[in-house]
Amino acid sequence: METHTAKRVEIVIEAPLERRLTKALTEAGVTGYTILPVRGGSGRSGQWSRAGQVGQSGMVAVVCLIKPERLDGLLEAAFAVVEKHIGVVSITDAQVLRAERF
Amino acid sequence: METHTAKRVEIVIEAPLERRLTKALTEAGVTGYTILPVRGGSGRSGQWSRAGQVGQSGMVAVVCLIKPERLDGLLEAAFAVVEKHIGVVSITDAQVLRAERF
Amino acid sequence: METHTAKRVEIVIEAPLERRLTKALTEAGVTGYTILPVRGGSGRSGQWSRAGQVGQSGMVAVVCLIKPERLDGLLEAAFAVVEKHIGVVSITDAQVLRAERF
Amino acid sequence: MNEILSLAGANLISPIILSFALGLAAALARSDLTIPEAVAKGMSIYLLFAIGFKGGVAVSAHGVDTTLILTIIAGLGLSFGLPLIAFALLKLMTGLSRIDAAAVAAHYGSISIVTFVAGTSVLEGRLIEAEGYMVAVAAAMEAPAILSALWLVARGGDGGKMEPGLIRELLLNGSIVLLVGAFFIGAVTGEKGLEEISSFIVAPFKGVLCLFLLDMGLIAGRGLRQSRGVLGLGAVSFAILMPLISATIGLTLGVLIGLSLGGTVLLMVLSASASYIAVPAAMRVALPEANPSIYLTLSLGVTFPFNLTLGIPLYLAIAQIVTGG
Amino acid sequence: MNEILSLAGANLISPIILSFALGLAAALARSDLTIPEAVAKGMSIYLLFAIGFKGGVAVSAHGVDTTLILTIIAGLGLSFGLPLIAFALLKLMTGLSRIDAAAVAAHYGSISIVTFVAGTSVLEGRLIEAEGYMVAVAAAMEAPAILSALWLVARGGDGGKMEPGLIRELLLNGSIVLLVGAFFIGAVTGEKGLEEISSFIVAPFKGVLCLFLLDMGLIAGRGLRQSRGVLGLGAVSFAILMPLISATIGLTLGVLIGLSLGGTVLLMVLSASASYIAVPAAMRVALPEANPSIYLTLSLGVTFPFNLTLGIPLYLAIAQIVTGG
Amino acid sequence: MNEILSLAGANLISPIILSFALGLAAALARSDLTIPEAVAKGMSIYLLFAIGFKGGVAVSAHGVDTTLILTIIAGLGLSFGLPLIAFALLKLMTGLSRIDAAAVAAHYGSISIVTFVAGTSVLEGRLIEAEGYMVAVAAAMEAPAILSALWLVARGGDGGKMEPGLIRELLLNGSIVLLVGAFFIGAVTGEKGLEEISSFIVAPFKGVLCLFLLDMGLIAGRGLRQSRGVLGLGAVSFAILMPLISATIGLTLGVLIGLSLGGTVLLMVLSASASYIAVPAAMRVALPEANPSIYLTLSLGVTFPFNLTLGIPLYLAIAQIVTGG
Ligand SMILES: Nc1ncnc2c1ncn2[C@@H]1O[C@H](COP(=O)(O)O)[C@@H](O)[C@H]1O
Ligand SMILES: Nc1ncnc2c1ncn2[C@@H]1O[C@H](COP(=O)(O)O)[C@@H](O)[C@H]1O
Ligand SMILES: Nc1ncnc2c1ncn2[C@@H]1O[C@H](COP(=O)(O)O)[C@@H](O)[C@H]1O
Ligand code: NA
Ligand code: NA
Ligand code: NA
Repeated sequence: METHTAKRVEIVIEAPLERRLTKALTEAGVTGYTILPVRGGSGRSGQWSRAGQVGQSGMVAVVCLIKPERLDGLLEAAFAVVEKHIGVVSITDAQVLRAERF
Repeated sequence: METHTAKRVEIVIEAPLERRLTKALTEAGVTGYTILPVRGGSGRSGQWSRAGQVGQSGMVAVVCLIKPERLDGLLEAAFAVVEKHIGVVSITDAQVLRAERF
Repeated sequence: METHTAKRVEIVIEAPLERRLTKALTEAGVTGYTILPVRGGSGRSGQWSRAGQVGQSGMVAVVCLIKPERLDGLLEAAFAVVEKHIGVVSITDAQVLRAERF
Repeated sequence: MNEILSLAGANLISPIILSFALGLAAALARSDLTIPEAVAKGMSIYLLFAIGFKGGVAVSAHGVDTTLILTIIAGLGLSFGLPLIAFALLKLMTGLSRIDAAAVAAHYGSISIVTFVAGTSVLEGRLIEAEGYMVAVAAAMEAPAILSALWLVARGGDGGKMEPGLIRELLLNGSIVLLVGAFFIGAVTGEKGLEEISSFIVAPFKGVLCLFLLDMGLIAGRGLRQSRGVLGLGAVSFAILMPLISATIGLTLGVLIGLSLGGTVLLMVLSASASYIAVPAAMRVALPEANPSIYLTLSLGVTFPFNLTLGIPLYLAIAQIVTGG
Repeated sequence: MNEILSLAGANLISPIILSFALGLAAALARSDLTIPEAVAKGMSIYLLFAIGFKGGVAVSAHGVDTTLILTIIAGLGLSFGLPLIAFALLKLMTGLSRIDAAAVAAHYGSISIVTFVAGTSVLEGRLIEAEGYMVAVAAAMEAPAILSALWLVARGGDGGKMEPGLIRELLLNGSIVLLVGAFFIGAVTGEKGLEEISSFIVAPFKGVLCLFLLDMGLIAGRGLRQSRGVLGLGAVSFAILMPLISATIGLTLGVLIGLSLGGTVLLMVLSASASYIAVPAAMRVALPEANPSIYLTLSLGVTFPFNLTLGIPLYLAIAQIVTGG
Repeated sequence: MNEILSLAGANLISPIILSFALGLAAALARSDLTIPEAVAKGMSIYLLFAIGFKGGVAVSAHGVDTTLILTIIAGLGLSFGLPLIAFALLKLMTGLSRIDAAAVAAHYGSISIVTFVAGTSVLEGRLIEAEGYMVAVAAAMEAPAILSALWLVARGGDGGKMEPGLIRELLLNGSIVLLVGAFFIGAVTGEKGLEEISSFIVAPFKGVLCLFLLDMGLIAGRGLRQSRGVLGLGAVSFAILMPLISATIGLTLGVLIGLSLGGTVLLMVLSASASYIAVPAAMRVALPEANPSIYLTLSLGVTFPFNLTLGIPLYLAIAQIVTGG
C-alpha cells in the first residue's frame, strides 16, 4: 500500500503539564496527537510508580505523527513547555497511510 | 546481540472496533500484537479525553511487530477495518530479538 | 532544533516480572525508562485481555531511550530476564532532545 | 400547570439533580474535576445490577401480570417505531444528512437507563408503585432502534452495511446482559435474596446515583463545551420536542395496555429518553460516517438534562391527570 | 445423600452463586460485559480487609484457643503436603510434563480466599459458628505450597530455580499482608472497632461478594472459552477428584484437632480450594516454562465453580454427619 | 500531660489509624500491596462529597453564624500567612534553596482534607460538636498559600513565573469544586436531602476512610523509602515543629473569633495540616525547579502521620484546656 514519510514524536511529560503541552502543540498547528497513560518510570529525578502518587500526578506519553517539514515547529513548541519540567522527547522516522490526515 | 529486521506498525483506532481489527489481523496471519490503552487524543474529528466518555468508547493503540515481507498483508487487513472509521496507522523500521517469534 | 542519535527499546513483558526487569536494567546502568500499561495482546501463548485476568497479571511495556553505544548492555540485561518468559523486545532508531539526559 | 411547575421545582432540589448540575457547572467552568473511568463504570455496573435485581424481586412478589407480554411488545414497537418519527422530524427541522439523521433517530428509539432510574426514584419519593417488570421492558427497548436506523440508511442506498455479528453484539451488549441477568437472579431468589443483599443494593442506591449523575454532568458539560456551534437551533428544538412526542405515545400505549400510574410514567420516561451508551458504540461500528458529536450532544447534552429536570415531573403530572391517579 | 442434594440445591439459588453463573454464562456467550480491573481489585481489597477484620474481632472476643496453634500448623502441613499428593495424582491421571504438573500441584496446596468467603457465608446462613482465626489459617496456607512445587521440580533436575527474593515476595504478597494486617487491626480494636465500621464491612459484604463473583464468573468463562481443547478428561477429573481428597484430609485433621463444626468445614474448604491469584503470579516468575492456561483453567474454570456450587454444601453435609453436629 | 497521652493512646488504636499504620508498614517492608489509582481517586471523591454535603446540611440546620465570615477570613489569612512563617523557619533550620523552601512553605499554608476528616472523626467519637461550615473554611484555605509561595520566589528574583491561567486552575481545582459544590447541595437540600442519601454518605464513611488511609500509608511509606537520605534532621524537625506553631496560631484565632471547642480544634487541625494533593500539582506547573521529593516527603511522610497520630489528640487536649471545654 502507498505510504508517506512522517515523523513520530513521543513526549513523556508530567500529567499536570498535559493541558499546557497540548495547547502549545495546537498553537503550533499540530492538531493530531494521541495521549497514552504511563504507569511508572525512572529518570534523573528518580524512580516512581503510579501507585505511589496522590492526585493528578505521574506522567503521560504524547505521541504525534507529523509531516517531516513540520517537525521543527513542533519540537520548538514542545520544548518550550518541557524545558524546565521533568520529561523526555524522542523522534523516530515513520511511514503513514492516508497522508492527507497529517 | 543478534537482532533481526522487522516492521513496527501502530494502529490507533476506536475501541468499539478493537475486536474487528484483531479479527482481521488474525485472519491475515498476524498473530502477534499488543494493545495499549489510550487516554485521550486529537485529530480531524476533534479533541477527546477518556474522562469525557460513556461506555465502551475512546480509542486503543494496537502495536504489531512483523517480518517486513508480511507488512503489506497486514496493512491491507488493517486498512479494510480502519478505512471508514476514525484512526491512524503508522509504520517504523525496527529490530527484534528472537526472530523465530514473528 | 539540535537532536542526538539514540535507540528506543521497547520490551513487552509479563507484569510479575516488571520489578526484575527494571532491577536488571538499573544494574546494567540504564536508569531511564518509562513503563506503559498494556490492555491486552496476542502472541505464541495465545490471546489475552486485561479483563480476563485476576491479580497482578497481564503485561507491561517498558520503553528505554539510550545512547546507541549502550544498546548491547541493555539488550543483554533485558534478555536475561525475558529469555524464559513470555515477552518481546524491539529496537528502533530515534533522535532525542537534551542528550545529556541519556 | 402550576402543579406541574411545583412538582418540577421539588424535583429540582433533590441531591440527585443537584449533583448532575454540579457536574455540568464544573465542566462548563473547565474545572479539572474528573471521575476515573473505572469508577464510573463500576458505578454503572452497580446501578444496573441493583435496578435489575429489584425489578426481578418485584415480579417474583407480585407474579407475572397478563399485561407483562403486552408491555414488552409495546416496548419493542416503540423502539422500532420511534426512530421513524424522529427521522421524519429531523429531516423536517434540521439540515442533517440522511446518515446523521438516522444515527440520531436510533438514539431516540433506544433508552437511557439512568433516566429510567431517576424516574423510579421520583416515583418512590412520592410512594407511587410501578410494575417491577418495567426493567425488562427497558432492556427490550435498548437494541431494536438500531435496526430501524440501519434500515433507514439502507433504504436511502447509502450503505449502512449490516455488519455480520452486529445483531448478536447488540443483544449481548454488557448492559443488557447485566440488567436481564440481575432481573432473573432477583426473580429466582425473591424477597429472601433481596434481604441478603439489600444493605448493598437498596440502602446506598441513591447516594451512588448522586455520584454517577455528577459524572454524567461532567461528561455532558464537556460535550456541550466541545460541540458549541455544531448544533443549530433546529436540532436543539428536536431534542426537546422529540421526548415530548415519544412520552405522549408512551402514555397512550400505557393507558391502552392498562398499566398502573407508575408503570405508565416509566413507559413514558423510557420512550422519552435517548440512549448514550449502547447506541453510540453501535453507531461507531455500523454507521461510522455519522458524526458522533451530533448524536452525543443531542442525546446527552440536551435531552438527558431536559428529561432529568423538567421531563420526568412533567410526564408524571400529565399521567396523573390522564389516569386520574 | 438426599439431604446433601437439597442443601446443594438451596445453596445454588443464592444471589452469590447465581451472580457467578451469570458471569460464566455471559462470558461463554461472548457478551462484552466486563468489570474494570481497578474495580475488581478494589472489591478484592474490600473483601480481604473485611474478612480479616472480622476474623480478628472474633479472636479478640473469644480469646485464643489452645487449638489455634495446632490449626495453623495443620494448615501449614496441608499447604506443604497436598501438592505432593496432587503431583502424584497428576502423573497418574494426565500426561502433563513434570513442570506443568508441579505448577498445577502448587495451586491445589494453596487456597482460594473467595471460596473461603463463600464457605463462611454458607455457614452464616445456617447460623453455624466457626473459629475466628480460620482467617489466619487461610493466610498461612497461601504460600508454602509454592515451595513444595519448586522442590518437586528441582528434584527432577529441570531447574525451577529458586529466584533470590522469591520467598520474601511470597510472604509479603499483597493479599497475605492485607488479610493478616486487617486481622491484627480487628484483634486489637475488637468489638468497639467493629462497631465503628460495621456498616461498611459487614452490611454490604454479601452484595459486594455478588459483584465480585460476577467478575470471577466472567473470568472463568473467558478462560474456559480460550482453553477449549487444552485440557484432557484426565486433567478435568483431577480438578474434581483432588478437592474431594483434600477435603477429606482437612476433615480428618479438623476432627483430630477438635475444631468446631464450622471450623472443620472451613478447613475442608481451604484444603479443597485452589489458588488463582497468588500462585499463578508466583509461577510466572518461578516456573515460567509451565503453561498458564493449564493451571488457570483447572483452578479457576473447574475447581472453583465445583467448590462453589457442589463442594461447599457437600463438605458441610459430610462434616455434619461425621461430627454429629 | 498524662491526659494528653492517654487521649493520644486511645486515638492510636482506632481502625482508622491502624489502617494507616498497616499501609506504612507494608510499604516499608516492600510488600506489593497496592490500591489501584482509580479506586483511591474514587474513595477521595466519595470522602470529599460526603464531608462537603454533611457540612452543608449542618449549616442549613444551624443557620449561618455571624462568626462564619470571620472564620473564613481567618482561614484565608492563615493560608496566606503561614507560608511566610514556614519560609523563615526553613531558611533558619535547613539548607534548602529559596525555591525549595518556598515550595515547602506553600504546602504548610494549605491544608490536608484527610487530616481534617480524621479530626472530625475524633470529635464525633467524643461527641464534640463543631461548626458545619468548617468545611467551607477548609476549601478557602486550599489555594492562597500557593500565591504566597510564588510571591516569595518572585521577590527573590528567581522567576517562579505566574503562569497565565494558574489562578483560575487553582480555584477550579477538582477537590475545591467538589467540596464546595457538595457543601451547597447539602445546604440547599438540608436534613431531607441527607436522609435520602445518609446510608451512602454517613453509614459507611469511617470504613471507607480506613481503606483510604491504608492507601495513604502505602504512599507515605513508599515515599519515605525512596527519599531516604534526601532529608536532613533540620527539615524533619521543621515538619514537626511547624504544625505545632500553626496549630497555636489557629487556636488563638479560633478563640478570638469565638468558635466552639470543636470548631477551634478543626481550625487548629487545618492550620497544622499540610497539603499533598492540590499544592504538589500546582508546584509542578509553577515551580518546576523545586524538588518534589522534598516537599512530598515532608508533607506526606512526616507531618501527615504526625498530625494523624499525635497532633490531633494533642490539639484537642490543648483546646480543651484553653477553652475550659
Ligand atoms: N532514557 C529514558 N527512556 C525512557 N523514558 C525516560 C528516560 N528518561 C526519563 N524517562 C521518562 O521521563 C520521566 C522523567 O525523567 P527525568 O526528567 O529524567 O526524571 C521518567 O520518569 C521516565 O518516565
Ligand atoms: N497526527 C496524529 N498523531 C498521532 N495521533 C493521531 C494523529 N491524528 C489522529 N490521531 C489519533 O487518532 C484519533 C482519531 O483521529 P481522527 O480520525 O483524525 O479524528 C485521534 O483522537 C488521535 O488519538
Ligand atoms: N509480533 C508481536 N507484536 C507485538 N506484540 C507482540 C508480538 N508478539 C507478542 N507480542 C506481545 O507479547 C505478549 C507475549 O507474547 P508471546 O510470548 O508470543 O505469547 C503478547 O501477549 C503480546 O502482548
Ligand atoms: Na426512547
Ligand atoms: Na487447597
Ligand atoms: Na496548613
